[in-house]
Amino acid sequence: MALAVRELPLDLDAFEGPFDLLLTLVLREELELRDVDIAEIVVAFLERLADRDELDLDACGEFLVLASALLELKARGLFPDEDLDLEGLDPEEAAEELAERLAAYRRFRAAAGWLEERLKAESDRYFRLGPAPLSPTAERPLAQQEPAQLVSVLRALAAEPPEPSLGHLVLSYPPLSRFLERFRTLLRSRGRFAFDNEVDRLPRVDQVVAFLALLELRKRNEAQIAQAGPFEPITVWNASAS
Amino acid sequence: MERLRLVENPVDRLARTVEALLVIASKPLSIDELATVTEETEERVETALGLIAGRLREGRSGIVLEHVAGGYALRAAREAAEACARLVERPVQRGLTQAALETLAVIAYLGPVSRPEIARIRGVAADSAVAGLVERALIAEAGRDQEGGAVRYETTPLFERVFGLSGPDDLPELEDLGGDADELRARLEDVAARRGA
Amino acid sequence: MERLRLVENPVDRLARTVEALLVIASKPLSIDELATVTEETEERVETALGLIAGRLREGRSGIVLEHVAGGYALRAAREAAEACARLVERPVQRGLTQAALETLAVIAYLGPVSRPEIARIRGVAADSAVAGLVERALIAEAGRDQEGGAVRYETTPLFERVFGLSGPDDLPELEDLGGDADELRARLEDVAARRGA
Repeated sequence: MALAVRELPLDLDAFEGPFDLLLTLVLREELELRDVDIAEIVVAFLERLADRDELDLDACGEFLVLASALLELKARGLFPDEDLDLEGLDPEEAAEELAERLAAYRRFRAAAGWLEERLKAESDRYFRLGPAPLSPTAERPLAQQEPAQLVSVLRALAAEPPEPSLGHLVLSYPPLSRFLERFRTLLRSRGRFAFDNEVDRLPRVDQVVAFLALLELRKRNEAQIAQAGPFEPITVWNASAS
Repeated sequence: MERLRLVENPVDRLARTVEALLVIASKPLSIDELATVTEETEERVETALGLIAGRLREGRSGIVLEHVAGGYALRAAREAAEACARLVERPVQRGLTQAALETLAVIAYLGPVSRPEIARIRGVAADSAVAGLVERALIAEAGRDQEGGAVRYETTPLFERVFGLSGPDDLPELEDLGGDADELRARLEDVAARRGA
Repeated sequence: MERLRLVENPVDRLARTVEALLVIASKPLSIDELATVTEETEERVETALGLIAGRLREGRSGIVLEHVAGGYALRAAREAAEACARLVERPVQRGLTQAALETLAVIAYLGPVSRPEIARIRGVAADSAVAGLVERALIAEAGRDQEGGAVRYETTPLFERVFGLSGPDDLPELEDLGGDADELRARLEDVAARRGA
């Protein structure tokens, strides 16, 4: 079973209940975010994570999004004048967006629950996959094709992607695979790199995802990591080259 | 007896033909397809299917006719599930994670839909869940997004078959699920009451 | 009714189970296999098969039990042969899917290419598209990657015929996207990386 981040039970000074209820209360301004210690939530999540043998990447990703959204809201609440480089999204809009997303997500989670129930109820329905044993199979010939089709799909694949929309910036985060790929390429080409140099220009959320990618590479034994002490630069090198 | 044979109801013969088609088909056949292939009217095909449904049903036959994925197909009787499980594995259904089920739900309701859109709804990247569902053939590519160029996905007929849905309308209304606002309010009030106490 | 249920011939139930197994099997099942899967003796399985043979036979049913070299299987009745032929013989396919076309274009212009490379450029797993093109004989294996050891693919003479090309170098020019395959590859990979998920 995957970790259900939204149901993560919390026992904080200011709040007791599941994570998604905390978010709801915050968004309804019935709970002051400044009273909430987000570090406590992180600790609760990590404790839950530590009970498991494997790193649950989906759960980590989900938790990151929600925790960073909370951080964002909190930061805005504490420093209302600070320009966080996210023009066009005021705290209320961010909160509204988050609330809307939670509502939509809850509906789809319920739909997933419905599918799961359905699967259980239908688990005694067996049918054949693939062709019948004694049935004749016919090849399906392909009509003559235009070479121009190949050109047009390649052109589409080579087309510049659009500028990412800022509308969801506060809640979007890059896929882990992007950093996995990037770091693998660096390890292949250079054999060694300084983590801080690679991420210090990135937004905070990207930095966290990049760090998760690093841990994943370490876990898969693709990279070695060294750090002289807390907050010191992190050096990464190719595990097979050492 | 001989007399009866001679005046055999012609629908009987059509029913046998339809049975034959169903036993060699590798996917559910629609009434339209059955009518085309048998060169009969859809009405007569429906009558024939009714006849077959009476013969090939749970408790009477080990082969059961079912209406699924917009068509008709044969499957094993439920009472034989244990023996069937010993004969074949069910990789399609086994080990569908919560992430996979949520992704599948988003695609079933909103498809064709791209990975970034799924990620926006679920709040997490959907890459591995999507890849797993493609591998299980429960979803398939359905062209690319006009704007972003991202590949879009939709559910396959196999999805409906595995979940025993006769068609897309067999899914419950999304609005009826979750009961968001009310449920949230109820939970809030509940917590407030307990905290107040 | 209840009474009848209680005294049901147990071979009837076994016969239904065997029917169920036959309808989901993708190859003929031997008596040995059937006995193992049903946890019954071979003798009783043979009795059940006799019962089924009486029910599922030419003239009486469109589904017919057949004894072949490898064991027992279900087939279509002979009287339905024409309809079955119409079902199986499919019309010429007009075009390829988007996934197949993109995969084919990447292989044609950059080939030989490995699946991971195609996946990187397309932004989605290429496994099923590649498998489909291999099955259609439009692409074929062409050795392995020097680094990762992944199988690489190239287009076939059939591909050239289908696309009306006189040879591998007869592809339409794509100079504006890069002078040679390496440049084109670099550009495609760069765009794919920035397109993200």
